[in-house]
Amino acid sequence: MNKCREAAGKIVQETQKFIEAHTTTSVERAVARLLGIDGVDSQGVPLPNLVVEQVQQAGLLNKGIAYWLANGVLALGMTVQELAVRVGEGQVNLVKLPSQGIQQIREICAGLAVNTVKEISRQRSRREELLRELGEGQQPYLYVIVATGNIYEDVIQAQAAVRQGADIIAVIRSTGQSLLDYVPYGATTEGFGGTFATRENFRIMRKALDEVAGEVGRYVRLTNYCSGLCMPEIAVMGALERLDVMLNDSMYGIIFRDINMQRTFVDQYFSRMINGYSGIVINTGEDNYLTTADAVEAAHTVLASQFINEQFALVSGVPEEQMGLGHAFEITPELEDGFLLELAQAQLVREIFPKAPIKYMPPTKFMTGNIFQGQVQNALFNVASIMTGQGIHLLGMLTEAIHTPFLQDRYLSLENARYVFKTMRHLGEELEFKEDGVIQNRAGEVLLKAAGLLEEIAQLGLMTAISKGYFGDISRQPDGGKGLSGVIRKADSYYYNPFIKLFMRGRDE
Amino acid sequence: MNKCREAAGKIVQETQKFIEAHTTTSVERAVARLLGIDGVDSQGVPLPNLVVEQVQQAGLLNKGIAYWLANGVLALGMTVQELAVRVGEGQVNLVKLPSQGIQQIREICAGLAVNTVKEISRQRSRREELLRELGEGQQPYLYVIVATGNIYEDVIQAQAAVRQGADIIAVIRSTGQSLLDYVPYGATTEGFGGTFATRENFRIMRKALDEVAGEVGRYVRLTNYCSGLCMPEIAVMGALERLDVMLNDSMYGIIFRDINMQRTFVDQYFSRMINGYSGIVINTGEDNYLTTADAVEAAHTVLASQFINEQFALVSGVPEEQMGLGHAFEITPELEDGFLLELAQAQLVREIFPKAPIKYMPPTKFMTGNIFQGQVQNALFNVASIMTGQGIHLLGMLTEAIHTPFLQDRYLSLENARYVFKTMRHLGEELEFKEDGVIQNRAGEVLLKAAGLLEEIAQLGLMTAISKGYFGDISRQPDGGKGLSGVIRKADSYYYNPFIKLFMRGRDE
Amino acid sequence: MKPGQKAGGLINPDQKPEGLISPDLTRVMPYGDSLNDGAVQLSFTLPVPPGARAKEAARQLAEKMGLEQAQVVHMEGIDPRFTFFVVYGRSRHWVDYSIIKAPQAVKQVMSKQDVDAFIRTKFGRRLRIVGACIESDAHTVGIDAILNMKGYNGHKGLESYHGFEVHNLGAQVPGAQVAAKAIQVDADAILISQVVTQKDIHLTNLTKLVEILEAEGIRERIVLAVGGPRINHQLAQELGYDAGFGPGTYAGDVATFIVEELATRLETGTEQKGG
Amino acid sequence: MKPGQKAGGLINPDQKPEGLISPDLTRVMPYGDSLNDGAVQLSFTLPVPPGARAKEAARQLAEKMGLEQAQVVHMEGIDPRFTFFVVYGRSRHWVDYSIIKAPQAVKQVMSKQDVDAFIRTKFGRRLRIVGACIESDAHTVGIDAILNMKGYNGHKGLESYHGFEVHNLGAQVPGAQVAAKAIQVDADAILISQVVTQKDIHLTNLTKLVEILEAEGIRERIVLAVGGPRINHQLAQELGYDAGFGPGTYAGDVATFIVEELATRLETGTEQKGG
Ligand code: B12
Ligand code: B12
Ligand SMILES: Cc1ncc(COP(=O)(O)O)c(C=O)c1O
Ligand SMILES: Cc1ncc(COP(=O)(O)O)c(C=O)c1O
Repeated sequence: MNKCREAAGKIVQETQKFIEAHTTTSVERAVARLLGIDGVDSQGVPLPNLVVEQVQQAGLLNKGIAYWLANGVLALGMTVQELAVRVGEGQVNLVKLPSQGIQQIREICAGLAVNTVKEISRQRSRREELLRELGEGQQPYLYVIVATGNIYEDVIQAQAAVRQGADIIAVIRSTGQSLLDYVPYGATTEGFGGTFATRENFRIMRKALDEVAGEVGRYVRLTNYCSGLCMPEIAVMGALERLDVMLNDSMYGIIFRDINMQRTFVDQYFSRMINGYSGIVINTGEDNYLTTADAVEAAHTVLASQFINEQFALVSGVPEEQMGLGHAFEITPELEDGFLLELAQAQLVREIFPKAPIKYMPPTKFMTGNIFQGQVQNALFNVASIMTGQGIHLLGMLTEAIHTPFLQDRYLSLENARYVFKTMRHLGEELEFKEDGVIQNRAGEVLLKAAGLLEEIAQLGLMTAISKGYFGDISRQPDGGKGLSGVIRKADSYYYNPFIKLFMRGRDE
Repeated sequence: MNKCREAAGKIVQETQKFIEAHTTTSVERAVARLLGIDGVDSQGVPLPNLVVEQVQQAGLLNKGIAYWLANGVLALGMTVQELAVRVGEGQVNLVKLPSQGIQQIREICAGLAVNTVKEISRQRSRREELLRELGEGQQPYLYVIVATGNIYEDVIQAQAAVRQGADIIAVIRSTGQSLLDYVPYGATTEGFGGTFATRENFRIMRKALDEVAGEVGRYVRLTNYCSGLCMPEIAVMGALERLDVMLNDSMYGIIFRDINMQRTFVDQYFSRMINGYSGIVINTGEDNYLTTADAVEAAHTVLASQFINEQFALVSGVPEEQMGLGHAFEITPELEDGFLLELAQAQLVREIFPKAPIKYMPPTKFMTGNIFQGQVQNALFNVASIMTGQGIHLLGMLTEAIHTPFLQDRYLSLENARYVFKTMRHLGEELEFKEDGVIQNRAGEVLLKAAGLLEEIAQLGLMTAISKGYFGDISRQPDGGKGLSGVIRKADSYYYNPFIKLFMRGRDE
Repeated sequence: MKPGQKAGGLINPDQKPEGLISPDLTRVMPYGDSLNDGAVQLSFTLPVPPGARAKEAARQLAEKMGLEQAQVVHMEGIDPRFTFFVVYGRSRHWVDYSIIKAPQAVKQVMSKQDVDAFIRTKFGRRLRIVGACIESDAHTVGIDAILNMKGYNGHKGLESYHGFEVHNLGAQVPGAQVAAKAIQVDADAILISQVVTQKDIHLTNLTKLVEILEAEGIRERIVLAVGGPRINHQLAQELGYDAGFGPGTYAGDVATFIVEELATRLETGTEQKGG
Repeated sequence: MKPGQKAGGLINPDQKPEGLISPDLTRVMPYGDSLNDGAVQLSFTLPVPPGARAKEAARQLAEKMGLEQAQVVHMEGIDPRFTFFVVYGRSRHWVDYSIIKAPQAVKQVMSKQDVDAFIRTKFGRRLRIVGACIESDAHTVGIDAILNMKGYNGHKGLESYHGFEVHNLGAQVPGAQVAAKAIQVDADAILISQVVTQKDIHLTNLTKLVEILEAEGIRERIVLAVGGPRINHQLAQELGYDAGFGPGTYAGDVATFIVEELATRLETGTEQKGG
């Protein structure tokens, strides 16, 4: 175990050197948002995109957008938002404005930044307050998704789920959003396989959940995706709209969305900093490996990735209590004693990351159109979860292989889990695994293999390892994938981002 | 444990005195069948009923029907069947025929009896042969019911179930048959909630199962009900038609069908003798207590009844390997940690009767019209069964609260169980219950209460205990209920039944 | 989607589209994840072997049932001659909920105290009840739940009421015996339970009882009610009963019905018994 | 039942009633536990609160769908405004199975060896395949199962065939890029996968691709096939594809289709490419 942590630490430190020397368009758009820019131009293009593009096109983003915005504010004597609107209208070119004193610029920035950071802290306190006031469900938390594509239908579905016992609601994103290099704007009603993540949608759902939370007397957490080409911006939106959980993985985008790895590593760092500071629990995406790889053979890659995600989280200020490391119940039903291996893995993860609210994903790839059997597969998943005391329990849907959940699917899944968790509440405490039995040996084997893998990766370096297909059997090149053009080498000490210090300090206090 | 067995032994010995001093109309009809009588008269009345009634009406059944039949055979020089047909036609009155020598009578009887007993032995050997040839499914055996009311549809349903993995097929009887004081005749197509148990139906299903057994390469067991007012007769039919399992309880009829207790005790003794000799596994009905009583409160009454059933079985020559003692998964889903109590009970029964092929019944009374949730309840039942290594596993149906099983219900249930059994095959071996934990303590408590109960009953006597409502909260009087008029005190040494010795000797060899 | 394109329709966030939450009650359709999407799940078995033709047969059947875009999401041969299907589709059908009537035996359930008080004042004597699970049916839990002291789910049974004298005859009671007992105790009401419904045996049994009571000339004199998991008020009335009670019934429901019905009869002069 | 009464019909045991096992294939009905009982299970949610009226609404809906004796066996309010139902009933509907046609892209699947041999003799060159999961869809497992060396369930993919040169473009590939690649490599066939179907996004994406290929003038030159869990041959043809493949497809199926289709075109003179 220690070997694993050490190797993962080494891997992350190496990568971190690269990360700290770079920024990206999306990091800078996030900064623009943090400084107060929101909204779209007459064409519907988000203002953060417009201001950052303007500077990038001039090749001057290496100083950081904060510098240029503050300079503009000083030069024109308007608010950041007004400034951005003007840029949108084509009336202002940020890099053409007269340069203001660097001291003044930093002051202005610091002032704006502190305001936003305070707002984020307020949201964090509000969450803590509501948790104190209303309380919360027992762990494992019951986590369900809504994915109608229409935020208003999502609200209906989410509130119903909460009344049925859900503790966490995740609004699934529309297909394709992760590859958009901007964040859509406003309330949306037409997504595919999910609903667009927009600030307005966050707000609508947050309000709806707070409402129903009051009704059921239990705080309800809201989840969205801090993932894709706009990771840091979504982190900002989540922080400001009091999301509680964010899908946020250090490598998912690279492997599963073919997003450039340099871009992802830089983006995830700043986004995690924001998540960490906002008290948002991140959910990592190791479960995704098992949707393509074999769960028995690839179990150790899940564990290895969890160790890497843990280290990346630690360096960006996310405490263990906010690390929802992911794994999944994905062993084929055809395997004799497959459940024993699932138990071994679940228990192992639980023990290695004792403080982390482990995110446990349900069976997906072996779900079929036989919804009746699907209920059984999900029941055993529920059994494994309660026996090993997982933190965040994603409910499997009987219709997994068919459609995104209907109202009744969610009700049936919640009823399934509620029953299993209740009737088996303390089963885990009653049972001991046989010394040297199948379960214990399997756990030992997986850990050993993970250690081996991590040491190899530490030797190679993470980027090389990924390019050699070490994760998910997929190989990605450092210069390949989407979004590379948004990666910019910082102009060393000239680069300015007032938030890094604020967020990282916040953690030390 | 020993206390329980001792007390139960005492209870049974006491009752056994009464039993051995009596016979019943149904015991005598069974003897008539064993001597070779079958068929119905022109009105559809079974010939065994006609001959026995004739003698009973004359008040002479206390010598045993064997005596009268052999006497008739000698007097008229015809076969027993011919004799019975004549009785049916009103041409012969058995008690009016000239008396033949007792020595001759016994010889004739012995000859006929040996023939039938040989036939029964042949069926037993045939079963053993087929089991050797074809093999059988792994325990817990998958047991499903067919209950269309139409034997030909039953065949279709049964064969499909076998192809889906069923090891045991039970043909459920029509409502009301248990209170018929005769056994219906011929192939039948119109039952309610089940199909009439007739010898022809037994034969049709036996043939169908042997057929499909050859196809799937696995012996398939056939079950019916040796219960109600015709217990011993059905035992005969089952022995001759190679049934493998019989629902057969020493007290079920008394408590749940309001059959007179004297009648039941005498009937069950002879029926078990036949079952024992035929190698038929009996299934007792303790699970039924829990359909009316609370499974948490009444757990010890189930255990107590199992001890009594065990002792009754032993005295009638049923070896432990043929004792399918019953219990059930019937704790309310609403109870926190209810599953732990279910496990405790299942494990307890398993340990107390180590050689018995314990019959484990699925949830029934807490099943609802929500078939999706029903799949989950059944899944947990399957989990409990495989974790504790039960012998005969009755599959729960998702439609339990709605209708007798459809073809697809059985398929879904079998798929459910097959998956759970496979993925958890050796889970039980991997786990140990915590010393002094909830599960162990619960088991201890139930055993202790059962011992107390059995000792009380031993003190009172079984008949008095039943009349005081000790079982299933239902009180029955020794002179109440159906069928008392069929109980006859034997004429001591004049009473003659050639089969008792044959069946009981068979066991000693 | 380019930045210029909007992600979905831009909607004024303060103006919640009302249609989403307030369906048109005159045209109620199934709901999956969007109002009026008509989402329905089906499962059934066809007596044909699995395969492309079987799947198409299942789809056509679903279409005949009025499903649009029917998707056979699962097909499994469960025997050489039978195939099981799971189908999802969008139902074309709707119901006018606004005009649906579902008459119940009782409008407002009285408390035990109120029933007892009502009996005292209106009748001045205990009402005599005969209850049974009739013919081949042995499921007594339901009728016991209504009659026995203990009751069900915390609702005490009629035996616990001062105002009732209860004769619970138990399981598998022949109709003739019910009639005889009713005559013997001069019953005010007969309560019947029927649970087994296979091949409509309950309809046969229930009809038979009414005929016996009529033949005995006591049908008009007594309040006759029936309950069970597949019974409802309408069905019971069609069978010639005064009331029917389904799942979730408690003693209070039937107690209220009995006293109200007897009171009405008393007022209209159809009740004839003394104390 | 008295002894004199027969228990059910007395039937000659040697004469198995044939109807029970041989359904009339021109009138196939669902089967529960008796031939032609029409047994069907339904579940759905209605946007009304639970209660007697809701139950009746559910029953009426089932009736409109053609269910007789529809029984609402489960009703649960899953929100103040929504109620979930499980219904069983007997469908009046039947299908004429004897005339059902379910055309498949391929009649007889060739073995890998046969396909390779066929390509060698008929075309004398390797056939060029471009494959992709298009537009917003990122589910590559299905297309990979068809294309990749490893294949699926023990059936090797097209890459493992000597006769194919495979270009697997992966996930979320814009239609224009597919067309460009097909032109670049002078593809013989394009294989598309579509898994996400919500709001019919797959139909939109698939139609768009055909339009692009037509605009580029290459539609006629190539064999165009699509697969996915909700795709079937008929749907694909309606969308302007040459073939469609659903769940359970292996590389062999599509390989057979491609070579047969190209051979036909060669014979009828519609194939124009060289080696
Ligand atoms: C317990 C039970 C038994 C027990 C009965 C014990 C007893 N003393 O009652 C035993 C084990 C003996 C039994 C046996 C059989 N059973 Co059974 N049994 C059940 C079971 C599991 C629960 C029924 C129950 O107790 N429900 C709880 C009560 C409280 O509910 P209820 O009856 O609906 O009553 C409520 C209302 O309906 C109403 N109500 C009911 N009656 C009345 C009357 C009045 C006047 C009023 C106002 C209200 C009212 O109020 C009650 C309280 O709210 C059901 C399955 C299930 N989960 O539903 C099968 C079930 C009812 N049994 C069934 C069958 C077929 C049988 C057998 C015939 C099987 C066989 N062939 O051996 C036998 C024979 C019994 C017989 N001769 O009738 C079938 C019926 C199928 C059908 N639809 O026709 C069922 C559905 C199981 C199945 N899927 O096969 N059974
Ligand atoms: C694995 C998986 C994923 C993986 C995909 C990894 C990968 N690299 O493919 C990950 C985790 C990334 C993922 C993500 C999402 N998924 Co997904 N996913 C699944 C899952 C669990 C299995 C799909 C699968 O791999 N099946 C196995 C393959 C072999 O089957 P197949 O695709 O049907 O292919 C066979 C045939 O159809 C045919 N075939 C397929 N294509 C082709 C092509 C040709 C030419 C031929 C001849 C044949 C052919 O042959 C194949 C072999 O027989 C399904 C649920 C399920 N159990 O089905 C959901 C599912 C498909 N996903 C779904 C959704 C909504 C998503 C998301 C959009 C959710 C979100 N908003 O975040 C995302 C985004 C993905 C995107 N942008 O498209 C939905 C789709 C709902 C719908 N009907 O519209 C499903 C059904 C889950 C659900 N119930 O919500 N998913
Ligand atoms: C970490 C992470 N991000 C994002 C997603 C969602 O995918 P997409 O990139 O399509 O939003 C997932 C999928 O579950 C995930 O695990
Ligand atoms: C021992 C026993 N006999 C008989 C039966 C069946 O009941 P009936 O008496 O209606 O045949 C049961 C019920 O499960 C039982 O357990």
